[in-house]
Amino acid sequence: MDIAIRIAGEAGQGVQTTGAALVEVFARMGLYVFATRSYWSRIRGGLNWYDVRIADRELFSGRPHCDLLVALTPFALEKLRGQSGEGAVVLFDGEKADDGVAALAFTKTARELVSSKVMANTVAAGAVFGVLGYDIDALVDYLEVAFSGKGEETVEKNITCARRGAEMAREADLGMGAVPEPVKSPSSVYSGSEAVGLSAAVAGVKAVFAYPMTPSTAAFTWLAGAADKYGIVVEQAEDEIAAANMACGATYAGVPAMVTTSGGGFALMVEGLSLAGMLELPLFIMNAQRPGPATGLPTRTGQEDLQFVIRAGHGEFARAVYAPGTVEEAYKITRIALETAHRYQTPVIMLSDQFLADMQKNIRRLGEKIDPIDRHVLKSPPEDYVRYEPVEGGVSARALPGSSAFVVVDSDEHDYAGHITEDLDIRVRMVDKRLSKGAGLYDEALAPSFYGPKSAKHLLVCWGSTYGPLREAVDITNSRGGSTAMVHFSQVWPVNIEKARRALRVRRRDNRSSRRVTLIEANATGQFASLLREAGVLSECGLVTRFDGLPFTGEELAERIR
Amino acid sequence: MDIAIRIAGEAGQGVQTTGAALVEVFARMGLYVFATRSYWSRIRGGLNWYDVRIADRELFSGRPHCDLLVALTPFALEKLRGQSGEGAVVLFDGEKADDGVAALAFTKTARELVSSKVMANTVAAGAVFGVLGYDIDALVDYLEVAFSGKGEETVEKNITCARRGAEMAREADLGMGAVPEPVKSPSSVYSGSEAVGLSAAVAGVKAVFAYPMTPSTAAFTWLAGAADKYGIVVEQAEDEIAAANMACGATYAGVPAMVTTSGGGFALMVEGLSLAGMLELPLFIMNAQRPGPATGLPTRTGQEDLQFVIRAGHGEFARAVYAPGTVEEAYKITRIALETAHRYQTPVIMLSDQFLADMQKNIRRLGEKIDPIDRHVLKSPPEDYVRYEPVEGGVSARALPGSSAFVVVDSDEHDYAGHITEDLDIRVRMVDKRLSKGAGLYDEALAPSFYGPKSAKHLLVCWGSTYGPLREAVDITNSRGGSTAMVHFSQVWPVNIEKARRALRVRRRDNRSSRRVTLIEANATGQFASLLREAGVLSECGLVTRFDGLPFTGEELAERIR
Amino acid sequence: MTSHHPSKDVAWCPGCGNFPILDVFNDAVSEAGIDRRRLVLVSGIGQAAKLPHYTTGNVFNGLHGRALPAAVGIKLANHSLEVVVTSGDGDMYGEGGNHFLHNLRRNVSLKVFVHNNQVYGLTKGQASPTSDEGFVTSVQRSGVILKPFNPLAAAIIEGASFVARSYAGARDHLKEMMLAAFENDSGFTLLDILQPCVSFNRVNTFKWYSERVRPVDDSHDPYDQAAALELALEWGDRIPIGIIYRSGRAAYESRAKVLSKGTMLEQFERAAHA
Amino acid sequence: MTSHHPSKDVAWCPGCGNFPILDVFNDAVSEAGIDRRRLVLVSGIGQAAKLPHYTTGNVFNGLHGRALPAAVGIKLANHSLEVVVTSGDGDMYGEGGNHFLHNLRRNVSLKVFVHNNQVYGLTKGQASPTSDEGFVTSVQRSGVILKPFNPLAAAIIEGASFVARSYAGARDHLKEMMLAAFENDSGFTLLDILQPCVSFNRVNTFKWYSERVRPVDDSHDPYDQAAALELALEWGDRIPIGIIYRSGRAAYESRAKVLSKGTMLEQFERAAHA
Ligand SMILES: Cc1ncc(C[n+]2csc(CCOP(=O)(O)OP(=O)(O)O)c2C)c(N)n1
Ligand SMILES: Cc1ncc(C[n+]2csc(CCOP(=O)(O)OP(=O)(O)O)c2C)c(N)n1
Ligand code: SF4
Ligand code: SF4
Ligand SMILES: [Mg+2]
Ligand SMILES: [Mg+2]
Repeated sequence: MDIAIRIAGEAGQGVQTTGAALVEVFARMGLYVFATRSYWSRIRGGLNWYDVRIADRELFSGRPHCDLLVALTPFALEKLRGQSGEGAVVLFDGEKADDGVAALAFTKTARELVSSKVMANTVAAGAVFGVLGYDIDALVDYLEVAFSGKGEETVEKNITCARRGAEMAREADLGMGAVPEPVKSPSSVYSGSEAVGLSAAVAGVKAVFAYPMTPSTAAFTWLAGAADKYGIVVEQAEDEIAAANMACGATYAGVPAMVTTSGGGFALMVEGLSLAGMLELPLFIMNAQRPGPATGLPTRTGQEDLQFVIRAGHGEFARAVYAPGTVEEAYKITRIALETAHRYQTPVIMLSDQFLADMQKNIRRLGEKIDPIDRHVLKSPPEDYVRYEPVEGGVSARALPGSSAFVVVDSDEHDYAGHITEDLDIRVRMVDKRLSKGAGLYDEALAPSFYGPKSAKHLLVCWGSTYGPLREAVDITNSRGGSTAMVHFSQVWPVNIEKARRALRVRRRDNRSSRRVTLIEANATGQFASLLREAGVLSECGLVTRFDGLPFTGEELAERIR
Repeated sequence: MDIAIRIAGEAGQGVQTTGAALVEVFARMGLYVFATRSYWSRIRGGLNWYDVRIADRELFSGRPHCDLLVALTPFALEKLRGQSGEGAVVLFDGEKADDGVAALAFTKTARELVSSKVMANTVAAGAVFGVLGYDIDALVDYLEVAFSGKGEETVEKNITCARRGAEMAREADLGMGAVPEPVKSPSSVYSGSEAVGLSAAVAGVKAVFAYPMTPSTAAFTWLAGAADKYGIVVEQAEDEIAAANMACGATYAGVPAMVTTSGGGFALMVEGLSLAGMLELPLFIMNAQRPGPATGLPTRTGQEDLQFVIRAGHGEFARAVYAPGTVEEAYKITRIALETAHRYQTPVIMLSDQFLADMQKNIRRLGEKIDPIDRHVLKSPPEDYVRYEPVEGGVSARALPGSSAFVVVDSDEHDYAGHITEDLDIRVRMVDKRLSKGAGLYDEALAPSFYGPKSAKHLLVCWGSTYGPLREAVDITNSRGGSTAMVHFSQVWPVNIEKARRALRVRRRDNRSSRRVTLIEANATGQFASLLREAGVLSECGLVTRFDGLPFTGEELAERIR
Repeated sequence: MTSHHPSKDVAWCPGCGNFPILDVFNDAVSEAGIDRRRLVLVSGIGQAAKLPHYTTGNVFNGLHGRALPAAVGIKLANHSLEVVVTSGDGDMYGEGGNHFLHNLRRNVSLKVFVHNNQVYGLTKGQASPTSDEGFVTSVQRSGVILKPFNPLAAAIIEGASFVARSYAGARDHLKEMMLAAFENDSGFTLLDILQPCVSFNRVNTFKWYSERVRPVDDSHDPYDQAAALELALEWGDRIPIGIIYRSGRAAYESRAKVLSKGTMLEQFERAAHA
Repeated sequence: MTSHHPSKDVAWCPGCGNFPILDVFNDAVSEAGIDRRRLVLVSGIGQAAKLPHYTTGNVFNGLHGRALPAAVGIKLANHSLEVVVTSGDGDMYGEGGNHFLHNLRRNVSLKVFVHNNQVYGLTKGQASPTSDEGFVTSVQRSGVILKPFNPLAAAIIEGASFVARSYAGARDHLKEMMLAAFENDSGFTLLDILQPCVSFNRVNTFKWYSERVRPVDDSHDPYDQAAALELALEWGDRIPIGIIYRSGRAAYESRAKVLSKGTMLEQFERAAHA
């Protein structure tokens, strides 16, 4: 049993406030919540919506059609009514409307009731409760906490509005039939961005450099807010080139550092990435993808930068690329990424996207206590320390400047001590050293995860944020008599051939799977499919893509993978 | 019959002058010449050398060991003596030397003879003639022309020095046995960089933007020198980002434009590349590769940027990537690259490298008459012109600003008219439009070339500047009873599967070749091998790599590919 | 003048300082008699950078921070075009800072209109290079501690041909400045326009600017560099608006030999039809 | 002081102005009593940028143009280190121009020594941002037509803490300036050093500079911005050397709240051992 609610209106109109409030309240009530946001690249006007889906079991995806649409503008009504499900309840903030639409005049009501236009949002939230038939007290409790800082009067006014909203819905006889029963769902709501920020702070990231860019800004902003609590220097760089090089400097000096950006900003960091490869610095970059090329669709989602980030940078060096699939994984992988960067002294990229960055879900509470990663640095380096001692596995002992050793790093080809060299024998040894890290990274590459019946005839393969929608699609198809399972990669580089083949049931003989295999990607060219082919994992597969900027949903995928 | 001469000394000592003079003189004499340069990243000191190889048949590569070493410093002697061939003649600019080395004191001689240190170079050149036993008059003729601008006296002094050098060699009884007989070789000497510059000028490139970076600077400098003659605006940009965006602006306004850079500079152009993809501009970038990562080895060669340039840029868009193999091809492909960029309105990259940029060869005279490419622009666009009309094949009619049409281009996702849009249906159509160019590019992709016996048992595959060394290696191995042939790709993206399979004798059934296949690449990871695997062309092959920064040579390869 | 598919949907917030700038721009273009077909509007990314979509002309809406190099490329390819750059303070002085700096020196005849709202509008309110010290944002939680960038002073020092400031709330003044900018064809023409952002800058509001802007004295000689610098360095209770500086330097186009034989576009076409 | 593997092979041309700078640098570091183990030399790419390899200290030799952001990252991670940036005019003012501009504003305590030879040395003689007008090179065939970049004036305007100029041919003066720079711990400390390039700059030679440099008057008050600007704008027959400007602004490190609890490195280590 689940219900999808869509709050839609203009930017700056309160869609955000209303949606966020509902998410919190539902989670506190014990419902499972999954929310996504859809917005235009503008500050006022346009068409934004907040999808809040609730259920009595865990959710992993949005739904294409909603059961309850709250349209705050005529434009929202016009555009989204057609995308509401069969028999959906449609509320409109106005005084009259077509058949099948309930005109509830939230704004007018709020103005009349408490002389405030803003509190129309609370009326709307109340109406949602009315339609769903949930006890309004849950909302009232929430409003008391949420507005406690604004004074008694504001709290009271909001409560009045909420109750009135619920009444309006009941009066208009808009009650829905079945709604999910509250259960004992986890009560902590996180967005993907919050999970990333929190994980970085807990892992001991002490320096964050970024230039604002949607959809990466949310994680950056979260970290700015946490700077005092966790002790983090958060500096807005003059451009992305600076951000990457500042982070290189900070990691050289010994603190875990992080850079947040999106595709276009990442493009500007590519030279810095290559620098980190040469200097062997644990640079950590989060690229929250959005559709390109160029400026593209700044507020939309996509998985178009996979091949780019894997090859980005001139010259050859080892790297790892991760792509977490869920909010929990965003937390987990952020730490793993930082650890890998430090264990191998090499750059690591984490691919997020607008979908993951903005998705919200209630999950078990994430650790907030600082628990720094191991930087693998020498405590008392010897006097004759050299930075690039060639060792088995390629990872030399790392000392920090300011200690008993001199630490010399150079973007030119260098000798063991880090000094510039033109000796071509040393060159060869240094290339070997740097690239030999690839073997360790390869061995340790995360195995893809498997979901669904082991015996399924059709394997669906995805990476990154597509996890949730695909997982729901697997359940849907199987419930309809299908035989599907999924394989998800939360690390996309290096691809460990053995682990991948095992998960994909690929025969070594001819690189074909014993099952039908379909790749699911939010890009137009099937980049991960190419990668599997290149890695020698899988020679052939089907492909389902989406590249309009919206995330996949379980239902849509279930239709498309029949 | 061929002879390899190596002039070696410090930077700034005249290695360059002497080498260049010898190349010219030998070519005029009717010998086939192939010259390469090896130098450190510094202005004075270090160890530079100029390899001049001469023969009575066409040459394609240098040789690892020389037959005649001219060492201008003790350091050059020490480092390079061991790399001289068995029985090589070794001249040293000094008054005494070990056994087997002829101390000829060029500098002292020049100082005594004409009170000039600089003319030691001419003494050395004369000595080379003496050793080889060629008539000194050829050199004298050349000196008359070369120094005619500097006055009678300078000419005379140089001639005196040349004659004395030759005498010194004869007196020391240093004559070599057999030397190549002059034949009717072509007399025009070009470097790879000159060929690129000339081709661009002839093709009608009217704007060149660059930031200096070895080894791309030679082409940029050549174009600066040709600016007045051909009518080209050549502007040094404040950085590479500017260069790429300036070129985007210039192409938008209607003139073919070009950007020259090397890997690190290319890294900074990546966002601009994505812009050209989105705006559908015929941006043309030459990336003259050098070893990385980061600053790496600025004056050395390598093929490490292949995968990078193919995937560079966030988002997805069509592109072509070329990699000429010889000086002639550098000329030919520069034009093809510009034409492709204009025919498909999409960015095109040409991969060169230090080896190709600096290699010199005498070939038939290249066309110098301006012969502009077709830009495929509308002469009189209709009033209601829109820039991005979706058409079969994806290439919309192109108008220029300042004409009867308004030309609107936007880095955001845009509608047909070029205006920013948030309409996701249009988004999908625009992605399809942009990517559908890929089909045309794929069909037109240059077929790889084949050299050697059709029935050869061992196929050697290479791309870009490795052409020459590999071609010589094929001849050498076959002359030793081997059975080898080579396949060379001068276009590396897109890879046309059918054309590639045909050349590589690959069976569709299992993507294996009916021959043994070995890839030859100047990188450590076998990037082109990965690409062929990804493209689905070839599933398995051997790999021979070199990544010390020096170019392959035919002899070395012949040893390694047995 | 019929409009050529200008975007009907203007993405600015109601009350935004960009609206009067757009209005005045349209007026000024008409009044200056500029042929819209020879007009190229070049912008980067940001709220200000959307302006080209809301008027009529050729449009090159490029990358964030990269309007200037694109504009230079256009002008060098065809210097008969009127090339106007419309940009924000983040776009021009932040991400695009290096291009700003060096194009002052290059002195190509571009009309550069910077909508300076002292904030990053489109990305929701982070500090921009021109944000005042102490300005609090979601990133600069304890307020900006960097000294605000002074674009006018930089332009005066580094060689711009024409340096002026105006204000979105002073329409007549703004038009006068735009007309003067259109008239200046001897190089880099900077017009920094104070532009209230009603959504994210609650400090530098219409009221705040209106109380402070003061037209420069008629007696001011824009060719006097020292006097110009003094004006440019003024910021606070008094903010001078007007033509601050003129260098009298010759434009790049008139000094680059190859451009004396016609535009590069003409030179290409001559060669193609020869 | 034993040297820690400094590159034995110095890649500069005989007679290059970089040699005296290196000598004086070594003297000044000793005289200032700087602990070399706490010294971090940060550079980009270019001839000047090779200096760190020829002396003793920690070295971060990064990308062309990107010395400053790396140095800022280092200083913010561990502000107890003495971070010295050694760079060329192309590196710092050209490719690195945007970082220069904004780090003046950021005012982190870095010692920034720019070897200004008015040319790109390492890439063989193209014009740099500070090349004089008319300077002929293999690329600028008819001579430079861009106005030379004025780093001192930019630094004064945009908020640097300390702005000075010296000359490789005036060793005593240079040492005095370096010592003054080492002493300044209140923000961005710029020392622009005129450095003859004997290989590629045949105009601005030792002779040329020696005839022109003039120490600023003792009466000059570096806190007087207008006077400082006037000096900074002087270039030609007289080139002032000396401490041109001091802003008296507080350094970034002293204003960023989070750094008041110790260096970030200490804060990390405290957390790790808690
Ligand atoms: C390379 C890159 N980095 C970041 C962004 C995100 N971005 C878009 S507009 C903008 C700032 C806009 O500020 P400003 O130029 O002042 O314009 P305003 O919106 O205030 O008019 C940023 C950071 C981007 N599009 N590209
Ligand atoms: C991204 C990038 N672009 C270009 C280069 C090539 N390059 C190296 S040093 C240099 C200029 C050096 O000039 P300057 O900084 O003045 O130093 P100098 O050699 O004169 O001391 C250039 C262009 C590079 N290494 N990286
Ligand atoms: S965010 Fe500010 S600058 Fe942008 S449109 Fe709104 S008011 Fe104008
Ligand atoms: S090229 Fe110039 S700056 Fe570089 S080392 Fe030689 S003289 Fe010095
Ligand atoms: Mg702004
Ligand atoms: Mg220099």
